[in-house]
Amino acid sequence: MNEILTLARENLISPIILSFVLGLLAAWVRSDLSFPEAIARGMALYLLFAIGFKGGVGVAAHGTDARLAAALLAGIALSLVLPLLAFALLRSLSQVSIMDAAAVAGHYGSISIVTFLTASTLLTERGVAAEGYMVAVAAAMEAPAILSALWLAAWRGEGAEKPDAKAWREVLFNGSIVLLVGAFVIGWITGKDGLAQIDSFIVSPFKGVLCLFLLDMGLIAGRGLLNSRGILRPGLLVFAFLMPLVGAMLGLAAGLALGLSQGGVALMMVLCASASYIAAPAAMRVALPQANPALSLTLSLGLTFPFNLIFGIPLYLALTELIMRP
Amino acid sequence: MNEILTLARENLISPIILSFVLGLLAAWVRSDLSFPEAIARGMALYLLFAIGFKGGVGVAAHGTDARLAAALLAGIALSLVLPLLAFALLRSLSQVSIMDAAAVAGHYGSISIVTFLTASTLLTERGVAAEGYMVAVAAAMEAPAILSALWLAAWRGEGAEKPDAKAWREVLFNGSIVLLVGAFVIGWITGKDGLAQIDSFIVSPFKGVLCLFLLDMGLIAGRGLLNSRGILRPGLLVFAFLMPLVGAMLGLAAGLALGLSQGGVALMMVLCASASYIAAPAAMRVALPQANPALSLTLSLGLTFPFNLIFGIPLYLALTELIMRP
Amino acid sequence: MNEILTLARENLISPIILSFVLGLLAAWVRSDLSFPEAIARGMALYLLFAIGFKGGVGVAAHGTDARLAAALLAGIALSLVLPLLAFALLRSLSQVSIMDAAAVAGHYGSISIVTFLTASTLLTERGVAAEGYMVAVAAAMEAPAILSALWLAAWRGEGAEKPDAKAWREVLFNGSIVLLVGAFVIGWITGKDGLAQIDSFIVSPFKGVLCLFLLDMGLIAGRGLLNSRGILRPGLLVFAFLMPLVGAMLGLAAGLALGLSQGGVALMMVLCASASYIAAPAAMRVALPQANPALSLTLSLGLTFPFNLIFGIPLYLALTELIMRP
Amino acid sequence: MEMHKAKRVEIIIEAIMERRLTDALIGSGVTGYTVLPVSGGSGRSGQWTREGQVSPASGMVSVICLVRPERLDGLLHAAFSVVERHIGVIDITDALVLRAERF
Amino acid sequence: MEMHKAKRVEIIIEAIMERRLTDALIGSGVTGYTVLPVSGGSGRSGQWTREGQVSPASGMVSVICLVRPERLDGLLHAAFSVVERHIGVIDITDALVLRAERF
Amino acid sequence: MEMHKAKRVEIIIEAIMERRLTDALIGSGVTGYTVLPVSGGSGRSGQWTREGQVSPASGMVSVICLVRPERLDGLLHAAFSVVERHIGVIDITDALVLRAERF
Ligand SMILES: Nc1ncnc2c1ncn2[C@@H]1O[C@H](COP(=O)(O)O)[C@@H](O)[C@H]1O
Ligand SMILES: Nc1ncnc2c1ncn2[C@@H]1O[C@H](COP(=O)(O)O)[C@@H](O)[C@H]1O
Ligand SMILES: Nc1ncnc2c1ncn2[C@@H]1O[C@H](COP(=O)(O)O)[C@@H](O)[C@H]1O
Ligand code: NA
Ligand code: NA
Ligand code: NA
Repeated sequence: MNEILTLARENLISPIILSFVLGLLAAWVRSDLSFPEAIARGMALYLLFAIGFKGGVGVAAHGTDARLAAALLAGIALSLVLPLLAFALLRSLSQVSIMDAAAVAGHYGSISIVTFLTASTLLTERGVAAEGYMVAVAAAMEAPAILSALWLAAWRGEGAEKPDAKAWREVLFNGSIVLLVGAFVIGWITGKDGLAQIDSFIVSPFKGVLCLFLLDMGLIAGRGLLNSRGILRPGLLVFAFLMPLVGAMLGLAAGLALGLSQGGVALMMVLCASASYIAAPAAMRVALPQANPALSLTLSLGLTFPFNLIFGIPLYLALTELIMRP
Repeated sequence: MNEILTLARENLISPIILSFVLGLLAAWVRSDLSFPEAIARGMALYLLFAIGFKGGVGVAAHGTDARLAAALLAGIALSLVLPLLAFALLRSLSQVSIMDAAAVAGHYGSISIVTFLTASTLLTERGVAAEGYMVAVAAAMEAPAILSALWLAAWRGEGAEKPDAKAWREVLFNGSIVLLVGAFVIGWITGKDGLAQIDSFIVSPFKGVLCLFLLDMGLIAGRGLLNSRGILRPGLLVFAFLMPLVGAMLGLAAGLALGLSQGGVALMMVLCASASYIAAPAAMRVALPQANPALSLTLSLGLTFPFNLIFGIPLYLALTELIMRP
Repeated sequence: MNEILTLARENLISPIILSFVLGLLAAWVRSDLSFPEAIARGMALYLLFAIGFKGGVGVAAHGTDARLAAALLAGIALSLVLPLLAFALLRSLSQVSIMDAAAVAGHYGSISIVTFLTASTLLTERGVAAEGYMVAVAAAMEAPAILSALWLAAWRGEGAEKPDAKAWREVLFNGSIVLLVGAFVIGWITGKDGLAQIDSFIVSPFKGVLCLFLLDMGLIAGRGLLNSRGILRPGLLVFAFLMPLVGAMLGLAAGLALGLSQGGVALMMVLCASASYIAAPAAMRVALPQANPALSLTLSLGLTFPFNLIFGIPLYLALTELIMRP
Repeated sequence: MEMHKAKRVEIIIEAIMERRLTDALIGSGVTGYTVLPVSGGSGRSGQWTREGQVSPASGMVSVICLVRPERLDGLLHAAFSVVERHIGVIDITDALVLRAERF
Repeated sequence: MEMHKAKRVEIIIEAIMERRLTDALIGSGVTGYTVLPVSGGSGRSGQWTREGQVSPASGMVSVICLVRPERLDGLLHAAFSVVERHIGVIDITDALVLRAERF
Repeated sequence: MEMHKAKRVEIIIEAIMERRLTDALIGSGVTGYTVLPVSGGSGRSGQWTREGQVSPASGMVSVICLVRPERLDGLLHAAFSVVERHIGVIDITDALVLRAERF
């Protein structure tokens, strides 16, 4: 417990987390501070490329093994299963419609790449290593949850738009998945030599860019929260803080079962605990247009994202520490 | 005098100043060279974050004292008083309307953060240290001048729009103030450790980004000047070059009275000498819509800004050298 | 031959080229991966500034000689002559209209600065030095080809819009020329000291930015190609791959005649082999609006650009190696 | 397809006044509006472009508002109260809309 | 100058549906359209702005389509099939165009 | 509210011709115009988008011009002289404007 508090405090005084908090505060005092959309998207492209590339270099350095495949499969399975849990939990905690619950479920089965890379950064800061291929696991977990969400909506009798070939391509070759996987493969192919060529672009400035990006995310999350105060019932609040914990426990179990390193387990927890607010929302809008997008976004970006960033990550890390470094 | 010329020459051949001159020249030959608005705003966000953060780290490193509070108060007082001087000077030198004079006065009481960070950079280049909290002083001087300008407009009988709560919030929680102060606080909290984490983002590339940013400012200033040639009467020209000198003298007095270091005094001069063209113009547009924005901008961005960059900064620096290093 | 293959293979596994290939693939699977226009333009501005500056520093370091002037003149002459060759070749290989052939010719006489800076980067990676002033030669070769294209259109009886003063200024003070030359001059003036101040901005992250930029170019080239499949006749394909070789041979001859270093000769080949898709297209649109822009762009960006990047550069480099390092 | 009469109001106003305008529109009972970015323009107060600009002080936005004809007057009063002392233009065209329930 | 009657159709639709809409428009025989970026707006589903956003999920675009009057119905059916289940508005105004050969 | 008849002219033209067009408009006595960015489109010369582009060669802008009816002809002649040889479309709608003194 003490450990957890120490970690949480250390986490809180990292420039990365403080930048996020600054964004929240700026939104709260209704400052007009804002990032141009192009800059926000540009930073996201940079971060995806960098984290993918570094993951690939990691795999090139330490070789790969059967665990990679197992971890990918586990990720896909978790991404498929988590929405069912989320759906059940949400329906039991609140009165939201089936359509809305299905859409929210899709968000929570998918992953938040920003939470993932914040966690990776904080791990590195603490000198905790993780498998490079966790990036590939992250990519693999983006899409399957969308399937489950559609299935949930269809199963419960509400006519979700049946995804056509175009919709499938959109989900599978989604920009962030392609960039993450592509950079991962490039990193894998070019290995340490490739990294040496571009590390002063993708390694050194990474944390700084992450600060600015999280500042922007803080602004977005804070403003979203302010605008959507009205829809927040207690049941929803409970869901937004409980679901990541449920996800994290599943991730912990999976990580331990897979025999991942401490860092790998922590990242698996983060992936399961986090909810998408980039790829999944778009897929949900296309397929479940009747669902209220403000609900999913408020829960995933407004509540679960800050929760994970500020409390979740140190908590998950402390748990792996307790369990795996006895 | 010799000293001043040497400094001015050295200043002129810095890549930073030459980039600004390149922007002016490109505008002058009517090149279509231009930066996307999103990139310009993105660079500004980066520069504000970096300078704020470094200022905070400076305070964390050297501790703080009563001087910080005194310097802040002095800054606020100067920002309140400078518009009165500017108003009187402008009205005596030219025929501009009261409304226009009040708006211009607001610009000159407020500060140009770009001039400030160019000066900081040139100081560092010369190995002249300055108090980290000068960044906070800069932030504190952004808004008070706006008050004075409104008071001037009201006092002289012209109905300036009375600022409502919304207007106040806009001015006080203005994006650039929030970012500057926020980054300052983060730098203060995280100190040297925080800096170590992100210095390859906010320290190493800083000067290069400043080059590109000043190139853009050169384009904007040059084009503004070309478009507004028509409104430039001799009295206005005199004002644009005299007012920064007047401000600098006040800043010198204040800096010496406060017992700041040589760098601190030079920065105080720069703050008083410079005129806003980011925050103040917006506030003036909202509150004094009848004032001609081209006039304020041509004076502050087209004339005073280049003047300070090319002649002012080396001059102020040389003066502090003469006075403080006998 | 073996040498060439080795070089080509090494080239192919550079992160830079792989990023470009990733872009092509992403376009091919119709991923929605895309860069905001502002970010693409921002990266281009950065790359132009950096390559220009470094070129100037190179000249400052090694001094200059009569060869600089000779190389500039040779570049201008080549840029004037290449369109005539391109025009003749294209008309003999395909049925395109005179107007279209003239426009394409303008593209191939002008240069692709991205190909140039990729080649420079790959040269540096291999430790092959080149004259810093090749950047100035690149800038000098941008515009003359446009003249030839207009002359071709007029000569063959089709009324090209006669360029007025405005059109001339647009071509000569074109943003990318002004930035390249301006940064070159700044680099020359400030020399090694200037570079030391900003090298962690313009040197270290350069290759990484180039990766992202080429990823974007891959997306654009790939999508352009997919959209324009319809217009690609065999004769056009032959032209797109033959013309760069013809240009490269002329460049080789010129480079050897000028007595350039191995790197310089290789860059001269690259300049002649590459076709513009930034500056020339705009000039051609203004002056030859009847020409089909999709044709020029598909050839230059969709075919010749990838050809040069993937096969051309290693080939040209290997040739200089064979000839100049016996 | 069933179509309904509506007015299309286009308000080109200084970007710094956007929030005040949209608040006034909502206050006047408007159910929706759309904001388009503006990249440049020219008028009595001169020519401008947003290229390379960092200050929010210059620049305009275009706010498009589709309303039932009977709501036009309220909307115009609300809009005019904000635009009045500021630069900007307002134009109204007759339009038809689908999905009348939205207006 | 000779002018020809036409309809100006403005479709404000979720950005993620842009491709589907334009495909449908082309399918309906439309010869051209123009897409304008939208920076923010408000409607029954709330207020939004693109500032600082990275997700393509939120945000709209405005698609402008000039057509000969006789083509209007086909266009509207095509557009409506896409917009139907999604948020968005469609308005039609009478316009004149130069260069009728283009429509 | 007093309203005045006006024409709303929308000129969608290649971005590289923007300057020439606005110079021609001003030359024809127009008192103001507004330029909207365009993010993509489609026409006889194919489909395009500005995403990821660096070259100014592709891409259009939309220039909106509100004029008194009696000025329309001059404006159209000026605009047409620029657009004539280039791709682009021009449409005109009847509009009402507030603040007639501005046009
Ligand atoms: N006649 C007009 N047509 C279209 N836009 C206009 C017109 N007049 C003014 N504007 C726009 O409104 C802004 C301010 O106009 P003004 O108050 O006349 O300077 C201009 O910069 C244009 O963006
Ligand atoms: N009356 C309206 N006039 C203009 N745009 C509207 C209107 N109603 C809705 N919109 C636009 O359509 C989007 C979705 O509307 P809604 O479906 O009502 O939430 C809004 O965010 C606006 O951009
Ligand atoms: N019917 C139309 N409606 C709206 N915009 C059009 C139309 N036709 C052409 N455009 C625009 O004008 C550009 C050039 O058209 P075109 O000359 O037909 O290739 C297109 O890319 C569109 O942006
Ligand atoms: Na998850
Ligand atoms: Na000042
Ligand atoms: Na060439």
